[in-house]
Amino acid sequence: MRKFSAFAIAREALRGHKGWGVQWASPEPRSEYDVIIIGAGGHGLATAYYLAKEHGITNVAVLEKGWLGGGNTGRNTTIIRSNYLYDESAGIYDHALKLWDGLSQDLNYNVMYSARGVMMLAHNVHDVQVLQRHIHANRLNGVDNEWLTPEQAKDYCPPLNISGQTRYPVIGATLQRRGGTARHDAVAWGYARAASDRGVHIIQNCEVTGTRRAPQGHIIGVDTSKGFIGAKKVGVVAAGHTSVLMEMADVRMPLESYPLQAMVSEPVKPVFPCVVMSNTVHAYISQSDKGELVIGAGTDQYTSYSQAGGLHIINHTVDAICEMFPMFRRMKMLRSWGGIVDVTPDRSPILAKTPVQGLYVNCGWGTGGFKATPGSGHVFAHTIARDEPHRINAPFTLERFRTGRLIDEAAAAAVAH
Amino acid sequence: MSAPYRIAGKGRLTPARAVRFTFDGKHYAGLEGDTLASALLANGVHLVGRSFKYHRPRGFLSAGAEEPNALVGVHRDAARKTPNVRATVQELYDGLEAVSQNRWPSLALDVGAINDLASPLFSAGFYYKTFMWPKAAWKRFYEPNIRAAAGLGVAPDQADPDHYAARYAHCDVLIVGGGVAGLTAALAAAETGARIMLVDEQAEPAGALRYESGTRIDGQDGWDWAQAAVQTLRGMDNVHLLTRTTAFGYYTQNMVALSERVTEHLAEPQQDLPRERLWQVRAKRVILATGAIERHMVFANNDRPGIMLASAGRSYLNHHGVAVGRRVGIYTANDSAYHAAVDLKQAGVDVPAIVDLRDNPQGPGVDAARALGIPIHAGRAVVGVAGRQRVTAMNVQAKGGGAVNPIPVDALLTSAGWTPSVHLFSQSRGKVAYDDAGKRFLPGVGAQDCVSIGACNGTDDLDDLLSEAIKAGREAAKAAGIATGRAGPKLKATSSESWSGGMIGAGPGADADSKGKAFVDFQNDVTAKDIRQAVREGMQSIEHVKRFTTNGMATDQGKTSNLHGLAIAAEMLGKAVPAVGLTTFRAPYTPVTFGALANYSRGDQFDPTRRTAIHPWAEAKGAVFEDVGQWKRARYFPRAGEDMFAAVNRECRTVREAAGLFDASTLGKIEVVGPDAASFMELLYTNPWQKLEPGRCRYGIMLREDGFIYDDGVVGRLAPDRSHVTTTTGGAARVLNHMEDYLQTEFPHLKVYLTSVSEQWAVIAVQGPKSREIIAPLVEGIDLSDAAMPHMSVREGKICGVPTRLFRMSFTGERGFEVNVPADYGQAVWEALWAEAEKHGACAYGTEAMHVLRAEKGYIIVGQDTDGTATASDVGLDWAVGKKKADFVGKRGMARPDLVAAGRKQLVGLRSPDGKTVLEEGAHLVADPNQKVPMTMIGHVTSSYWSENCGHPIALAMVVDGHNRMGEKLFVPMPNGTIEVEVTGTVFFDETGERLHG
Amino acid sequence: MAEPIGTLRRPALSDKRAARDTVSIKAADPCLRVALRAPRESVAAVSTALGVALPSRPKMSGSDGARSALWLGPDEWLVLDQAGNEMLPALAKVDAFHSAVDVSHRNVGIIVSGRGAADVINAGCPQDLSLTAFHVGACSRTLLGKIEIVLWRIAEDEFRIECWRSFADYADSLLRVAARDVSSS
Amino acid sequence: MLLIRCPYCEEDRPELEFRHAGEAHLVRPSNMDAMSDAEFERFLFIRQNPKGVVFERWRHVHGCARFFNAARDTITDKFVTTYKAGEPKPTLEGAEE
Repeated sequence: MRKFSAFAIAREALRGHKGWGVQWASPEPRSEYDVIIIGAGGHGLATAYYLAKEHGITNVAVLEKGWLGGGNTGRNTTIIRSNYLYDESAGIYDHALKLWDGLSQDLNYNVMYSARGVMMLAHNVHDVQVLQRHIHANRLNGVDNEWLTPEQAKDYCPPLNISGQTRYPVIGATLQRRGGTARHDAVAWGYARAASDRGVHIIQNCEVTGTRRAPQGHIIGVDTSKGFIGAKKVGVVAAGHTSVLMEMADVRMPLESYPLQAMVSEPVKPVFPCVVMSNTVHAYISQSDKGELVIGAGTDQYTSYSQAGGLHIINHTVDAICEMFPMFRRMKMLRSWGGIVDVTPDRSPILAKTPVQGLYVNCGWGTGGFKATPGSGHVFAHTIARDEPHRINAPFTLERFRTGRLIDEAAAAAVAH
Repeated sequence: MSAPYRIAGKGRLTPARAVRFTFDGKHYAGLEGDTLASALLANGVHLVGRSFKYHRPRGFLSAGAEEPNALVGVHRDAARKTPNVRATVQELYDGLEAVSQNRWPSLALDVGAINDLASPLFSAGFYYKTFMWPKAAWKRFYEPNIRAAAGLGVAPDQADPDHYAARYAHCDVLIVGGGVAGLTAALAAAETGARIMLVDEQAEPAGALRYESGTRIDGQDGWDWAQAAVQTLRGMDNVHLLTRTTAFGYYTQNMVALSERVTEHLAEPQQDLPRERLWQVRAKRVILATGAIERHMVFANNDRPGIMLASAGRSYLNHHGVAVGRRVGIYTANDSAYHAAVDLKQAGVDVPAIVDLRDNPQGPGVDAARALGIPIHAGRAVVGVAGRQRVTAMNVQAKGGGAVNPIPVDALLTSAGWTPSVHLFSQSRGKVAYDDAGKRFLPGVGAQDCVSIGACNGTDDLDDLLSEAIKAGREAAKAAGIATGRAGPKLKATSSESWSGGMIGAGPGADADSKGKAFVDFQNDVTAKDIRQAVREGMQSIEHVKRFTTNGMATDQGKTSNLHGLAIAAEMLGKAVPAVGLTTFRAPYTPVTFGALANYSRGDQFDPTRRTAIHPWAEAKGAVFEDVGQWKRARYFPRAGEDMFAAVNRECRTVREAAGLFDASTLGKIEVVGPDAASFMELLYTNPWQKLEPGRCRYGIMLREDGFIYDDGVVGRLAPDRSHVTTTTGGAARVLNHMEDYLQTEFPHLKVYLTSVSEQWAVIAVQGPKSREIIAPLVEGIDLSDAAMPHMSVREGKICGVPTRLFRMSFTGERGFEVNVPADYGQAVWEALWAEAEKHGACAYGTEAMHVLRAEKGYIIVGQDTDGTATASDVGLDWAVGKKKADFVGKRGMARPDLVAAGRKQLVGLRSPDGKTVLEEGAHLVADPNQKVPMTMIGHVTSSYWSENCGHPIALAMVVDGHNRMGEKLFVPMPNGTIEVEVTGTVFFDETGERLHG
Repeated sequence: MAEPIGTLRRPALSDKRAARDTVSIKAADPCLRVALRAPRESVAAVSTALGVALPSRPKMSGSDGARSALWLGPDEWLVLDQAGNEMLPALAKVDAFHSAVDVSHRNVGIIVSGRGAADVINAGCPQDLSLTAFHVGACSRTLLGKIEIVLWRIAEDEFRIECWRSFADYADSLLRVAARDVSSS
Repeated sequence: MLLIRCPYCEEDRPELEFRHAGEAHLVRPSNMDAMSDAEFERFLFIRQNPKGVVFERWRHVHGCARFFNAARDTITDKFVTTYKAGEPKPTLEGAEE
């Protein structure tokens, strides 16, 4: 792999950038691999990378039915934070956050992790109670998160309307300074390049159509649009399509797949310095390095694999943005799109072994999986390599839906009373 | 101020109607009907912007919505500044103020243009490869500088004072595009009587007839015919014609979203007019007549100001009467550009050469050009240009190479061919198919009830197009269920225009070995070289190429660039164009203003503000309100000099010493009626209900099927077949939905109906030792004695002469009543009760005192002390669970292993041994305060207050195994010290409960 | 229900009126309302007691004098009496299973009339309000912006909107803002 | 925004009037106490989530307020059919049982 650096760019500039090799190889599949990862999104590619890097398992294929990074990795609003309430969630998201810091150097690929701070707004007494509970828990868990008055919030994010004249005035906010954003495509490409460099095969346009198991029950490989490919272990990291893939192995999942939309505005000069989220009015906004306001919407109400949602969802998101940032009314929506998010009953992910020996699943990240990418790949690689979960993902089992030991962050945010 | 490039007698604008405007502070004159672009061109101004990455000088490429270059800021006043406005679309109005963007200090002298010199370093995706060392510099240095250099216009910095509107509409046939195809289809569909909507993005629909010359329809000049057709359609009751309106999104089941620009063209808009209007149209059938967009030729430095699309040059000439130059070259790969040459020549503009990539061009356009003596350089290419801020010459070379011959020009019109606008068709999830001969994607298999006609369907011949449009109009009406009786309109047309042919990809001189910058995507500065580099780096999917180079991701969304980019990538990959695939067309077609998307939803209309019947009284008394969901609730009633703490303490004290009035109207109320009402309640609540006597009340707990607490409330049994159920304020809607769900789908055999009466009744809680004395004088027909009306009973009677459902119940631990009266009487009854209350020294109290008073008694608030993960047992409400009942919702769920396991969090009380420290709600508890972070947390504070009545702070907390920790010391580590607390029971006041009854 | 202390009544929208050339918006007078539920077997008996035949087809209303029954669902009607004649006593005598609940104060009525009436309502109501789809006499529970309403077409150019009491301010202000747009265009 | 035919209102209505209510034909057992934890998990949480035709519940919450069932293709979001609560699951080609 050619090292990326300013020097390399300067050298290449002299020959018209014709000397860059491919960032990742596109090989034909072997007949068998030690591990097959289904899904070349950020989580899947990261899993492959850490399998190779941390566990020395390089006979790995990542199978992708479309193009790598083309699912939710390339469709999300790239919010990164770890200020979750429960120990289990804070554990995995903060593990990821620590890996984000330094990921560019680790991968030799600038993923543009930008710790510009994530602010979450409180609009009523109940919000304050919920967010304060997070701050206290975060502090004792060693996760940074601080309380801001409306004035402090406005100092940190000048476009914020704290006038008190809005329907739901801002009465406070939390700020996680280590939170921020990253460049989503670069994350997929960086992991792909680094994994490929370590010998991992990334096989695009290769759709998995079935799984095969030995008479004893353990997994022996997958049928694909490029034929049967053998594998000792298979990890499913397919987000919205997880139910469909697991069904092939006769494992029914506690998952439903919903459309989730996002949008960007036309690019403008720097105006929005951080990430702002409001769960009460449903608004999630930041500004990309390119200058676009990046805005996340809510899910549609019905399950779907269409990667499309209703305009009314966009309208509702934009009205909330305009209410908090009334100067943005004259801005324009440039592009909107949809992804498919897989949601578990407790809205927390599943990273676990399955009832089928040799089959592992990493799914259920719902609307917030991007932020976990490095941490998720790291501990999932451990789970596959060792056939047992890492301490950090041990609570994120499939069995919890049977025992009731849920990790329900959303329920903990409760509802207005 | 004469406009030097305006040609007298040419175009359709009226010379008498002059309009003044400024660009970058300089004053100009234009004509009514001009766009900002045509007016600037009339004044000889081509340089209007700077590109995104290299800050290269840019002029106008087009005359329409596909414009990638000419983006400006338009300022009406300090608060009405709009960035990134396409000058080619912005209609001129008197006093318009426009400024150029992305340049410093000025448009002509832009320091950022240094990027252009350093451009070899800024290759596609360069930023992924560098800025990684030293690590800290990304945040502090690299990223801020990248961000400052990026972006185009400047976002407004003041709240937008304009307003926006919206409308839902339905029609039989929606026709998108008012060119010859759309107008014809509309005429054909309209005469059937079907409900028609026709939308066009221009002020005057005409489509290509706007710039064509020589086309005659129905014996009229094309433009005149279009305007007559518009008049005809406007005169029909069943036709709704929307101009200045863009169909920007095609959503599922034929919902098409339109944005109508209402005032952007007006100098002084009338105040009532919205700036823009969002239309959400549900059409039975959709006809797409969206036309085609011309592509530019890809050659070195093809971005210089003065280089434009041929159709744009024609549009400015034939419609606006503006010559884009005095000496205009043509570079083409198809026939249509010849007509531009002919029109210019006939208008007296020098056309020194037509350079045609084809070896042997033929056709009426070619003949006409030849007849006018315009030199045609066939089989040759423009491989470069001279001039920086304006093109000064085009460099012509034979296709195979050889000598480069510069031909001086001051403008250059190019045409690589026409790209059908399949955006909306593709958004509708229709599949496009590649037409290899025409080098274009055309609508293939549709997914919705729509049809494409005209240029967007690849129908180039005018006669074919007319019959296609007539057929589509009639068939759409028929498919929408309208009888189509007569034969339909007959139209005859003549035209010499030709739209077919052309090329995609890089032209000669922009091939893989070339050095110059041949732009594919102007705004994002994507060159042919960048696309090739992306492929070399392994980007095989067109989506990867797009994202790596940002081709097609600028504000024009690749309208002119996508096909070129695709062709170059395909060539590099050695694949056929359709095998590489097309990037997804995403809504919106052109950018849509946030204000229009949000439309009415702002201020009062952002979300309903719900106020109780008693709200005006509380407001008059100076109450401080809080938002609880959509409701405004009085939080406390400060008297002069009181802060919240003092007011709440006084209210709490007064309620226990005398009494207090509390507005509880926001509680949800559901009337459950029918012979099976009690059986239904048995299934929906944990408690037993069958034996509850009419006239008595019971506190009920509702679980979800998973066994966790969902809601709670007091239920009064009014009669054997009628119960009055109360819910939490926030739970009102979802509890009714939950109950309806079970009733309709799981227990439909039960004879019971549910009706929301939340807003039928205003509810006044009168709580405290004097409560009975306060209500007694006003109540008729109810014996209020303890014997006749004990705690937890309900009676119907009258108060102040109006009907009441009077509950004896308490959320304070005091003797208490809740007076329900029909809502319109709420304020009057409250005022009457207030008059009585004052006699007894009682007060009005708000939600904050209510919270303290109930916490003193250990009563939980669902949603505060519980959080969706608590069972009845966790919060000490085992007693309310009917364990002998065969079934109720949540019974099986709460028996799951983890819900009955040891070590669950349980509700306890906490006391601060110092008697002073009020804990913070949400603070977490640990057993060992000396452990290191991350600490093992065993619980958190759910409610915490200063209790004036107890004389010390009180708190409720969920603590692991809390019920077995009574008397234990626990610790609350805070940023500035650890607080020691003692675990207690949850009842802090009147533990025996005698005040309830006394 | 007679008005024992009519002077004590404070309707939610008592003083709100707005008129423009194309549309007028005003609060309806208070009236009596019953939320009526009945299975098919009980409809005849309930209709007899009310003196109005409960319509059995979707979106239909039926009236007799000042009393009207609006179909809301297959076993649900909103019954209005605009003359103040009590309905509950008569319904109480019906043995057949049904539920009649007084919601006179729960709802607020708003009358929108004029040739722009349908357009004003379509600013927030996503239903097709053309005369073919929503004929005179048609009624439906639906939405107006962010709230639920019952919409009833009284005449070609006149609608009655019923919403819950605390939503009346929202409905009224949205209709006025929309009327500003409809009248100006 | 979907357009949904309400089987009670016998008319296509905008999605805004409806609320999605999850997978259809999940029968709440009458003897829940007898269910094993695994059976209860299956009832409460395990969902088909098919890519293709899904049988699902909707409530016309801002219309006639009835719950009803629908078969919808989750790839195109097109409704195959809608039918009243309590009516049997229709047999459709390509739909999972």
